[in-house]
Amino acid sequence: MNPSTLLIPVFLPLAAGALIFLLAKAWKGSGAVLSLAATAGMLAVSALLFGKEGTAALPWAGFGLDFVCRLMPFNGFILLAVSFFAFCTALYAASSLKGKSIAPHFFGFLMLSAGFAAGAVIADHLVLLLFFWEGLLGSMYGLIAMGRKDAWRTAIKMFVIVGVSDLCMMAGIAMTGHAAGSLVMSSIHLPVEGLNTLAFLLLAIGGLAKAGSMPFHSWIPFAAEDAPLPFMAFFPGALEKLVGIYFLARLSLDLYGLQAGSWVSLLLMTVGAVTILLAVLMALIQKDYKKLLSYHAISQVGYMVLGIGTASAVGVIGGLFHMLNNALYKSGLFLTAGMVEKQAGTTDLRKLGGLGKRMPLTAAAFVVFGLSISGVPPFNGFFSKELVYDAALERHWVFYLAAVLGSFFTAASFLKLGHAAFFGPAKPEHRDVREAPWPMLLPALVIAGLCVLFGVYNTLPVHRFLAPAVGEEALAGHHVSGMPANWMLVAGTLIALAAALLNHRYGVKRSGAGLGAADHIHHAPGLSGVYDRAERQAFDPYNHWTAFVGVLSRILNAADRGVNALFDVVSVSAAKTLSAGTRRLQSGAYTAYVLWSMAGLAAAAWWMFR
Amino acid sequence: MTVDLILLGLLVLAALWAVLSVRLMMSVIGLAAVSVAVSLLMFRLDAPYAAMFELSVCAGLISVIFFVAISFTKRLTAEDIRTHRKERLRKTVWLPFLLAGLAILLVARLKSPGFAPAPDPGGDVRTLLWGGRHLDLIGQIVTLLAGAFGVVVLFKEKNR
Amino acid sequence: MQSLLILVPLVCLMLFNLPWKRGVGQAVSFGAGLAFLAAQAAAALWAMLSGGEPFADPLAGFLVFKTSADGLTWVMLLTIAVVAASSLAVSRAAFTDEKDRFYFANLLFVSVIGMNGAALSGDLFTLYVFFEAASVASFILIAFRRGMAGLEGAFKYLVMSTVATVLMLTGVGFFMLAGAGTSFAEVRAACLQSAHPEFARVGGLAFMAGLFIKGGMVPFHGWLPDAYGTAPGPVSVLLAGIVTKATGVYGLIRLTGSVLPMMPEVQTLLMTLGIVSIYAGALAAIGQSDYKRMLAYSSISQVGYIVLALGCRTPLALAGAVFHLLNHAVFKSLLFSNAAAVESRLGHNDMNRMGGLQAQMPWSSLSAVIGLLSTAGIPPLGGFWSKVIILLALWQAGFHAAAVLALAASLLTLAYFLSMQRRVFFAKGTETGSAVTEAGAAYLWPQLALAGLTAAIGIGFPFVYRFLLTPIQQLLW
Amino acid sequence: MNLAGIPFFDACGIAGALLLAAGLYYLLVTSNLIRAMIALELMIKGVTLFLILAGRVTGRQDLAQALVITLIIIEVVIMVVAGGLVLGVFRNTRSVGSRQIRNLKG
Repeated sequence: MNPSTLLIPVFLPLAAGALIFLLAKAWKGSGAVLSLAATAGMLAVSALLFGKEGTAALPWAGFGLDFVCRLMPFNGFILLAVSFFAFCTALYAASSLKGKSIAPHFFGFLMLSAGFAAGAVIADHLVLLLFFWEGLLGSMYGLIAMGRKDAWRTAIKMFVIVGVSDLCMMAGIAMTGHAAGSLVMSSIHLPVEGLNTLAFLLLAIGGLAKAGSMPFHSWIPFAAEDAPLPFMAFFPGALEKLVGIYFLARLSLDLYGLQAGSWVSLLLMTVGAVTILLAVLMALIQKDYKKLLSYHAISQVGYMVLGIGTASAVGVIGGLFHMLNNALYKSGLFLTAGMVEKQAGTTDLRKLGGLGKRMPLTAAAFVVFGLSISGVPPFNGFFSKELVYDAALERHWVFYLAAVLGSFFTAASFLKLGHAAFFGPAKPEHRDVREAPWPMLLPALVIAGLCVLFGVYNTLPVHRFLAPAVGEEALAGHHVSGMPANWMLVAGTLIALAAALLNHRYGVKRSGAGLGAADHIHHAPGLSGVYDRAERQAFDPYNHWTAFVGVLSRILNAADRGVNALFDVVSVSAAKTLSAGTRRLQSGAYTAYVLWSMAGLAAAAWWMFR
Repeated sequence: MTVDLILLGLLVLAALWAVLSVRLMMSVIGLAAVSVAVSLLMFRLDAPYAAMFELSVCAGLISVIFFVAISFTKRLTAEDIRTHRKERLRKTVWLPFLLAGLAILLVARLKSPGFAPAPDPGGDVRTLLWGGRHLDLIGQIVTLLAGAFGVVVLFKEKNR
Repeated sequence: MQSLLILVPLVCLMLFNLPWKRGVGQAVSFGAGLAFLAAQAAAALWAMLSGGEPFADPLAGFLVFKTSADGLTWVMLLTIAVVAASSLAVSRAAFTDEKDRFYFANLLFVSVIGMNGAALSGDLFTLYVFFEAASVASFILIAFRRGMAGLEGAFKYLVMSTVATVLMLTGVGFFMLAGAGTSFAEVRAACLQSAHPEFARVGGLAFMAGLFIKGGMVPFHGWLPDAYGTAPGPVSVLLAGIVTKATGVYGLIRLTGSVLPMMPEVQTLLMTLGIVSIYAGALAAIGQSDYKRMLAYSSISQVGYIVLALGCRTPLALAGAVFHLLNHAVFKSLLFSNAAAVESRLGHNDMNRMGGLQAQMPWSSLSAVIGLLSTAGIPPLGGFWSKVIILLALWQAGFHAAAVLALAASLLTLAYFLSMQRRVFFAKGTETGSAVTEAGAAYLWPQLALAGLTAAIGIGFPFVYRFLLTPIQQLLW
Repeated sequence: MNLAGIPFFDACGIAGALLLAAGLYYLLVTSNLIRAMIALELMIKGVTLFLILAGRVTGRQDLAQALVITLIIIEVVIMVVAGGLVLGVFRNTRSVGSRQIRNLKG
């Protein structure tokens, strides 16, 4: 392999993006065509590169900042996945955004995002990584902001949250570079101890925020309403998780050696467990298709963080496998949401119902995805979750319990969602609803097929993609594919699933409709108040922070006004006086200029020969 | 030696003549006298070629340039004489002489080297100028060309 | 090849002035001028990238040219070619009379020969000779229109420049007394080992003082605003962009970088002058109401950075100084082209009578913004990198106070430029909604090309660093 | 080669310095542009003498003469150009006073 081939997946989409922006006016369809071509090329090259290793370096900013990219087993399959989802997004957007005015810019930013994401995955220099990281932030801002009318608010929210975390990451990079004496990632291997712990945590914040874990999640549900659908389908579900979790895993396995049982590991696991539970509880009560999915997009990160946080080979593989699976079924789920929105005109669950008969293929795909995300055997979600359970139980039963509870609520919420949208009595206004068009349906079906494939034949992804990434020796003979060896785990899962089913039946019977299946939890004594406040975003750290900043800025503003007056009066008048003084010296007579020069010469002579 | 003494005295006198004379024409003649004195001093300092150039070009050509310039502005002479009479004793009079004094003191303080007359010069100016300093010659040619353009551009009547 | 850079334009110059038919000489001079400058830029780039000249000197056996070229020379030659080409392009529109254009092209050639010769010479006296060629051409060019303002600027420049040459020649005389000839190598040797080291010091000071005047350092700068401000548009592009840099500042870089030995007094002197120039220039610029005069003061301020870096005297600082010279040439000729465009449309330079040109002259406004951002050192434009290198070098060498002062002056730079942009283009003013039109292509193309260049230098900084600045760092001895 | 106790070469140097000083003085006091040109000439004369002297005492007459010849040529060109400028001022204002060129300030 020619090492510079490695740069193609980065520069091809970036070039396509630049071209799209240039051509947007002249050639309306350029976006879709160029994006498809570029992502197809990217996919082909990534597939060719898969399994290979190599380094490509370009001279860059000088001062030792080189453009170093490195392909290794760890990021090869992530690059492949990024390319695959970029391709799917382009394919899907080509159909769903056809003729819309935002299309050219969407494709432009999409290509930039794809390039930046690919760059972030293969970068082998922390500063380069940061460069792509920030680039991705910028292009995501563009993608969100072009949505609905008020989408810029969400975009700013995202920008602030992720941007602040990127600042943390920047500090982390500086500290890491100082500790390791190098910024080249493949030469950094540090233990998590002393000050390094802080650096590790700062870097981890960058990864967690990109992946959308709590407490950096709060923009995602709003994006679900505001951002264009193809963005929602692939970014929070797939691309961002791929990049963020990849970095987190790389960080804790490769850059730093995270010790199992250390407090940092426990912290990560706690973040994971809390994310799983809180987000899924919020998902349970949502009355909107897309918003419900968006909370799941947060909740599922919890499993990945939990898996990686265990710092055991099984857990990390479980986390990464779950990331892959989640990318598949979560984007699939958003695709079904998109199809429902397009065909039925709304995603409000209160207005939906009985679509299963009108859109049987969509419904079938939804069922597959629902089963996958709930972790029903033999779908893919089951296997990755089992690995995470296994690793979590090895650390402490609390984490296992949280994960299983999460599983229970996930299943419950999807039962509710499916029941409300696709089953039950059909609404009269949906009489003319048809099955979604093929270009939209096809990606969903392909992804559904992959879900089944990765479930039934889970040895394929685990042995082909994940084991080489972690390294065979780290596994030390662990059995990581197929049905779990520990039947207790399977039993636990099955009990949780059965409980979810029973709970659903109870809820339906109690409220009389699929939509109300979770009402008894929603309005349970003690919980309902909490839920109300959560709905009012009382727990959103972003809101607290902005409120705090608001107060702070008001105080500073008051102080500033005084200082400002000082500056306005003193500095401006000082500058004016000085300026007038220097100008007065310029009297217009050349004799004066000669005199000045001679005086300068005399002073210089005195200085040199004093 | 007497000749040198006379020459130096002549030089200083001519300079004073150029600076202090109230008539512009006399100033120019003083300048020409300075040139002649410098030229003769150059002969005494074993620099005959430079001396010849100085004599022909500076004492000759440049004086002509000044005469031409003065003839253009002839009718201003009376006014100029009046002002120059006043100006000769401006407040800044001391400054150049202070600087000159400083320079002389400086050179003296740098322990006057008491140069002995150097041995007979090894090289010939013609060999050096035509053999070693081609680049200077090119520079001269270019400067002369620039001067020619200057004449063309600046001496033209302004077209209104 | 080096001698051709002097001889080819000289021969061209003579050919132009053969008795051609009316109009032919003018067309030929313009075309040949651009062609030669393009060739010069290409040769300089070639030399930088490959580390050697494109071809050997065909006249090597015929003429005894003691030319010498190193990394600094190539940067200068490239800069000269870029700025002179822009000036030539602007002149096509700025001078309406055919004969004026012809004489302008000729004098520009004289000036280019002068600057090329200076860049290629390895001898202090030859340096002086070529400086004079370029300066004489500038005197004539400033007074080109024979208006009172131009004559005033030109005469002041002439007086100060002559005082400067007297100082420089005094310096040469003292170097000779110290036992040296006039070539760089001999002077360097004499500075290090001489029976009379004091003479070498006096000579160094006198020569430097001459260069201070030519380069326009405060307080030696009196002539500069008048000369820049009154010259016709294309002439101020040439003058501000390169002539005073190739004469004064280049000489200083040579002298302090590779001729004079390390002297702490000289270092302090240069740094003091640098800081004083930066601040005095910027402060004077703030109070200006004449567009070109403000740019002239800004030039003083920017040259201050170069001299400040020279005073630091580390390899990195030297590279920063040369790089800033290049950048300054690019963005200052951009801004002066802009001023020429505005002047050509409004007929005056008074910023108080401008305002609101944004709508009528959007491209000029854009190029002015790029120029001023680059001057103020905003990334990713070229000016940012050179300032960063200078500040970095100062900091590394331990001159923390100087670095902080230089950085703080960027605020002043931004202040006067933003006020300029507001008064000329953005704010509502006399010209809001007037019938003024965008400047013609001959004004716009050089501006946009220079804007592109300063952006390209900034973005392609790694390559610039590698091919342009690394060789220069080795020049310091 | 003594001159009333002062070595001849030193005396020549002092004479050169005096010429420089006289030129500078004249340049500073006069308000006539033609006189300013004469002042510049005087300064250049001083430095010419100094260069020849420096060549003489170090035995490099050839070099000094080569320099001075070039210098003289350039001096003429400068004076011609200066004359052209003064002529321009005269044509514009009917005067050659330096007050005419004090309009650019600040």
